[in-house]
Amino acid sequence: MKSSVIVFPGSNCDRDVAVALQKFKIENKMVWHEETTLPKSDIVVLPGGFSYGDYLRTGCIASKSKIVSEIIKHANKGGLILGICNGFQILIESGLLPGSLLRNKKLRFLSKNVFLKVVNIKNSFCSDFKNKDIIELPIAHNEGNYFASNDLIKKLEDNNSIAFKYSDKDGNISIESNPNGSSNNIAGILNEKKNILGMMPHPERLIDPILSGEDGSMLFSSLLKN
Amino acid sequence: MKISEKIIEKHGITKSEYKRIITLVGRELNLLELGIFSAMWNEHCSYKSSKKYLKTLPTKNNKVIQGPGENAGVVDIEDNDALVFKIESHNHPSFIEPYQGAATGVGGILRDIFTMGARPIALLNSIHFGDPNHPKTKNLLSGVVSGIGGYGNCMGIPTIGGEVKFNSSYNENILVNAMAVGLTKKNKIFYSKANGVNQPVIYVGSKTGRDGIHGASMASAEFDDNVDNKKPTVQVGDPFAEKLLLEACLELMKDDSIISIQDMGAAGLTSSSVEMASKGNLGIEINLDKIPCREKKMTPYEMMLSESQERMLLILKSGKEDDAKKIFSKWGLDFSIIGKTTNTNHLVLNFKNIEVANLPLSSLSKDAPVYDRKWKKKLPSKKIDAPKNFQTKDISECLVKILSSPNNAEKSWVWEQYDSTVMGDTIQKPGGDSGVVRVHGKNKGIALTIDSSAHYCLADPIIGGKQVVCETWRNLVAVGSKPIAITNCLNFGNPEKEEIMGQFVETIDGISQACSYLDFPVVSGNVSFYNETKKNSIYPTPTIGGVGLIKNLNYTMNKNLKEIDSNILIIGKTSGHLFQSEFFREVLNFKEGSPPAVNLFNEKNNGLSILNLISKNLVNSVHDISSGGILVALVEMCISGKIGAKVKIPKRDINHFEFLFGEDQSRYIIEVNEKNMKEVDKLLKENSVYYEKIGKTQKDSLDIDNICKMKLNSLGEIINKWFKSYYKE
Amino acid sequence: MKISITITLKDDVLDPQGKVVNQTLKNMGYRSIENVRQGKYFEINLNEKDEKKAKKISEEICEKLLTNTVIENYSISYK
Amino acid sequence: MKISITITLKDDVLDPQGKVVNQTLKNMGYRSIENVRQGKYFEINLNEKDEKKAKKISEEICEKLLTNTVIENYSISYK
Ligand SMILES: Nc1ncnc2c1ncn2[C@@H]1O[C@H](COP(=O)(O)OP(=O)(O)O)[C@@H](O)[C@H]1O
Ligand SMILES: [Mg+2]
Repeated sequence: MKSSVIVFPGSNCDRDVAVALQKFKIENKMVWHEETTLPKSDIVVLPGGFSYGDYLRTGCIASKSKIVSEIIKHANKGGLILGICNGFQILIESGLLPGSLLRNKKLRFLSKNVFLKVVNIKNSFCSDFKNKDIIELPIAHNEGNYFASNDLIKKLEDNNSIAFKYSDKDGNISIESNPNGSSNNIAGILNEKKNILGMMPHPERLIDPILSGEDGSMLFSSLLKN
Repeated sequence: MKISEKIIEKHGITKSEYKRIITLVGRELNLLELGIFSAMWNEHCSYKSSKKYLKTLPTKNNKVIQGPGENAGVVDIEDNDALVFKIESHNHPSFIEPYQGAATGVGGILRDIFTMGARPIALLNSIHFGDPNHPKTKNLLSGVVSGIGGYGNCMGIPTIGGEVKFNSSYNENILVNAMAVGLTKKNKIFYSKANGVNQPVIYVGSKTGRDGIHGASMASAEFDDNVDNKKPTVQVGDPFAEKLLLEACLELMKDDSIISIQDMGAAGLTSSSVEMASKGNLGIEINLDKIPCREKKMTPYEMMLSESQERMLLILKSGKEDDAKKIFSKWGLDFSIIGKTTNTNHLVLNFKNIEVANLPLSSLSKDAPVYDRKWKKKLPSKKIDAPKNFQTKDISECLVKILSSPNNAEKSWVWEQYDSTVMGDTIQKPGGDSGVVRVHGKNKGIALTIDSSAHYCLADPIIGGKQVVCETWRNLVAVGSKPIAITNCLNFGNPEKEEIMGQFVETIDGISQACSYLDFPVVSGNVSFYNETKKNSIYPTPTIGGVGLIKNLNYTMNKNLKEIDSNILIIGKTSGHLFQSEFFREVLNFKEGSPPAVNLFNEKNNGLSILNLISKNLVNSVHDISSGGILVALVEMCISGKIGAKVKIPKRDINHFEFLFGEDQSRYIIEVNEKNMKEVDKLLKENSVYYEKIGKTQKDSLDIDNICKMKLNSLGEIINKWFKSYYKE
Repeated sequence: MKISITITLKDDVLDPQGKVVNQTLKNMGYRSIENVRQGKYFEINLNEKDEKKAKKISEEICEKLLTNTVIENYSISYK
Repeated sequence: MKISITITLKDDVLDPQGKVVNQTLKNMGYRSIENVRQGKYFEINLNEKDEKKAKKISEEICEKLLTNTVIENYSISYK
C-alpha cells in the first residue's frame, strides 16, 4: 500500500503521521504543497498543524495550494483521503467535506485525551474498530467546533457519514462529553462515497503502548485491509 | 548634533558610564552610536550587576559540552546525542501585553535552541502572577497562557511542564519564564563565534519593523506610572514565520556552509552582530541599505535597535550564498547579504553611502562595565514562635482549604491550552513530577522540570537557593531519570538596592552549593533584574529548569498509584517543619519563620536510592513531597491513580499537623507491592535511607487514621475547582 | 485606492466568539447589550485607478479567498 | 440601536495575518494589491435609545474589552 503525506508551510504533524504509516508498512512519500503531480498513492494524508499559521481561516490558504487540484482528482477516482485536525480543516475549506469548523466553544485551545464512539465501522478507515468501538485519542485544536445546518446534520446522519462522536468512557454522547461544542458531538465525518475521512482527534499520536495507549493503531491497520 | 545629558539619561546610561565611553571611543558619539551603547551596556546584555556572581556557579562536568556563554547550554546524553536547553524571561513585555509578550518569549527561547543546530523537542514555562483578586491578574493570566500556547502550539513543539504561582508581590511585575529543549548530534552543534575575514554576513527571516525599539532597555528599567507611554514598543510574534525559519535553518545546517549563527533577540541586529564579531576577535561591516525593512523610511537607529522577531544573522562560507538563498526562498523568507567580516575589530555601519557609525567592538563587549554592587546579608530570622491553638483544627478542612487555593489547585486549566502530545514522543504529559519525552526513534527518554520556591528564598535566600535546586533534582528522580544539569532564570528586584543585591548574592550561593554537591551543573541561564514597581519588589524568584536522562524507557516512573493493597512508604525523615509551609500560609495565614533546612547528603542519598529501586523494578509509583507535605502529595497520587489509601500516623514526638503538612526536604512517597517489600527494605537499609511504612492502598477513598476520611471523587473535584470558578466556566 | 471589506457570519451560523463577548459584557454589567456578532475586517491598498476594475478585483478576492461563502457574507466599501 | 465597531492594528504593528493574506493574493495573480491589514469587526445590538448613553457605552466597551489598546485602534459607527 502506498501513501502520500502533503506538507504545507506550517504543517507540524507531518512527521508524526508518516511515522505511523511506516509503522504499518505503508510505503509513504512526503509531498510538498507546490508539487503539481501526486505520486501513485492509495491514500493521501493531510496532516495536522497550523498551515499558514491558521491565518485568515484555518485550512483556508492551504486549500488554495497547487497540489489540491490533484487531490480532488484523486478523490474523484475513488482514492482514499484522510485529513487529521488541520487536515480536516483543509478538506472543509476545499469543499471535499461539508460544514465548517468554528472556534471551540470556550474559545480556548484544547489539548487533552477524549473518548470517542466509533459510529460507522463500514468504511476503509474504521473497519478494525469493530472489536472496540469506544476509543481514547488526543485532541489538540482551537477550531474543532464542527458546525452544520440542521439539514446538513440530518443528511450526515441519514447517510451514515458520521465516523466519530465525542462520548464519555461508556459511550454516552452528551453535552458533558463534548469538548468543543460541535454539532451532535461530531468529531469526524466521511463524504458520501466514504473514501474521504476528516477528523479532529489525532490517531497518529497513540500508536504505541509506551505513549499510554494504541487506540490510534486500529485506524492504520484498517487501511491495510483495502 | 551634540548629545544632550537628557538624551544620555533617556538611554539609561549614567554620567560616569558616558565618560567612560568617550575615553574608550576617543570622541563624542552620534545618536545611533549612543543607541548602540545603550543596548549593549544595559543590564540585560551586559550582565553588569550579576557577572561577578554568575562566575561562581559550577558549570562543568564530563557531561557538559557547552556551558553558559552561548545561545544555550549543551549536554551529552550518550550515543552521539546532545541536548540543548535554556530558559529565558519575558517579564516586562508580558505585563504590558500579556499575549504578545508571552508568545514572543517562547519564540525567543526557541530561536536560542535552533540556532545551535538542535530541533526543539519540548517547552516548559514558569509563570508567576499577583494576587488573584488584583484587578489585573485575571487578564494577565489568561493572556499569558494563551500567548504561550499560541506560539508553541503553532510551532508544533509539545509543552510538557511548568508551574503557575500567585503572590501579591507580583501584582505589578508578573514573571514569564520559558524554557526550551532541543536535540542534536554531538558533531552537529553550531556556535555564534565568527571566523575568517571577508566572509559574507547574512540576514534571514522576517523583515525589520519598528517593533520593540528599546525593548532591551525597557526590560532593565523599573516601571513607573508611565507604563502606558512605553506601550508602542511591544513586539508582535509570528509563530508561522518562525516555523518556516526553523525548517529553513535546519535544512541549511545539513551541510557545512554556516560558519556561525546567532538569533536576533534583545537589542536585535546590534547585539547579534557585536557578539558574533567580538567572539571571533574580528570586525564587522554592515550596509544598512540591505536590511529588509517592513516600514517606509526606517532610520539606521531604528534598524539597529529594532526587536522585530523571527530573524537570524549568519556568517556563511563565501561561495555558499546562492545555495543558502535557495533554501530561504523556498520557505518564503527574506535573505539578504548585508555585510562582511573584517580584520578591523570595529563595528562599521554604512547607510546611503555614508559611514553612520564606527565603534571599536571591545568598547561594546569586553570593556562594558562590570559592577561590584553593595549588598546586605539577610539576617537569619529571630526565633519565632509558631502560631498557637491550630491543633484543634479539623484536618479535612485544612486539606480542603489547601487544595482549593490557587497555588495548590491542579493546573489543568492551564496546561490543556498547550499541545503536549505533538511530535508523537510524549511519554509523560504535564501533571506529573517531570515531563518526559522520548528521543525520537529510540528507547531512551529525557525528563524535564521547572521549579521555584520564592517564599522560601525570601525567608532565607541561601536555603531557598539550595532547596529549589534540590526540588528540581527530586522531580527528575521521581520519574526515574538520572539528573544531568540545570538552566536557571534569576528574577529579582532592583540590584542597586543593597537588600535586593543581597538576596541575589545569597541565592546564588545556595544554588552553587547544591549544584556542586549533587554534581548538577548550570549550563545556561538568564538574569532578570528590576522586577519592581513603585518601590515594591517581587520576591526573589530563582527558577530552575532541570533535565535528566532515562536510559531505558521501560523503567520510567510516575506518581499514579497502581494497585490496591500495596504498601505506602515515606522515604526520608519527617521532622515536621511547618514554618513557610502551605499549611501555615494558606490555613493560618502565617508567613514568618525560616524555610525547611536542606541536607545535601540526604538529598543525594535518598534520590540515588530511589533511582536504584526504580531500576530494579521494585516500586509501583513515586512522588516527591514538596509544598503541602505528605498529605497533599498522597492526595495527588490517589487522584491520578484513581486508588485510595489508608494511613496510620506513626507514633512519634510530632503532632498530626507536623507529620501531615510539614515540608521537610529530601522526601518521597513510594508505593511498593508486598512481594517487593523485603528487597526494598534491604536496599534502603544498606544505603542508610530512613523510611517509614505508613499504610496501604485501598479502593476509592482516603482514610488518615480516622481523623480525615474523604472520597477520591470529591477530592478530585476540590483540587480542580479553583480555576473553573475563577474563570466562571 | 483604498478598499475596506467587512466579513460577517450569516445569521443562522453559530458565532462562538460573539457569544462569549456578549456574555462577558453582560458579566461586566452592560445590561443593555442584546446581541454581539464578531466578524473580520480588511483594509487593502489597491494600485488601481479604474473604479470598475477595482470593484471587480475586490469582489473576486472576496469570493475566492477572503470569505467562506457557505457561512459568511461580505461587504465592500471604496474610499 | 445597532452599532458597529472596527478594530485595526496600529500603524507600525506587525500584522502576520495581513502579510500572509497579501502574499496569497499575489500568488493568486492579483498584482495590483499593495498591502493588506486585517482587523476585527463587531456588530452589536444595544437596547438604548439615548444616543449619548449609547455612545458612552460603546466607547467604554471598546476600551475595556474589545480593543487591545496597546496595539490596536478602534472606530465606532452608529446606525
Ligand atoms: N504553566 C504550566 N505549564 C505546563 N504544565 C504545568 C504548568 N503549571 C503546572 N504544570 C504542571 O502541573 C504539575 C504540578 O506542578 P507543581 O505543583 O509545580 O509540581 P512540582 O511540585 O512537582 O514541581 C507539573 O506536572 C507541572 O508540569
Ligand atoms: Mg514534584
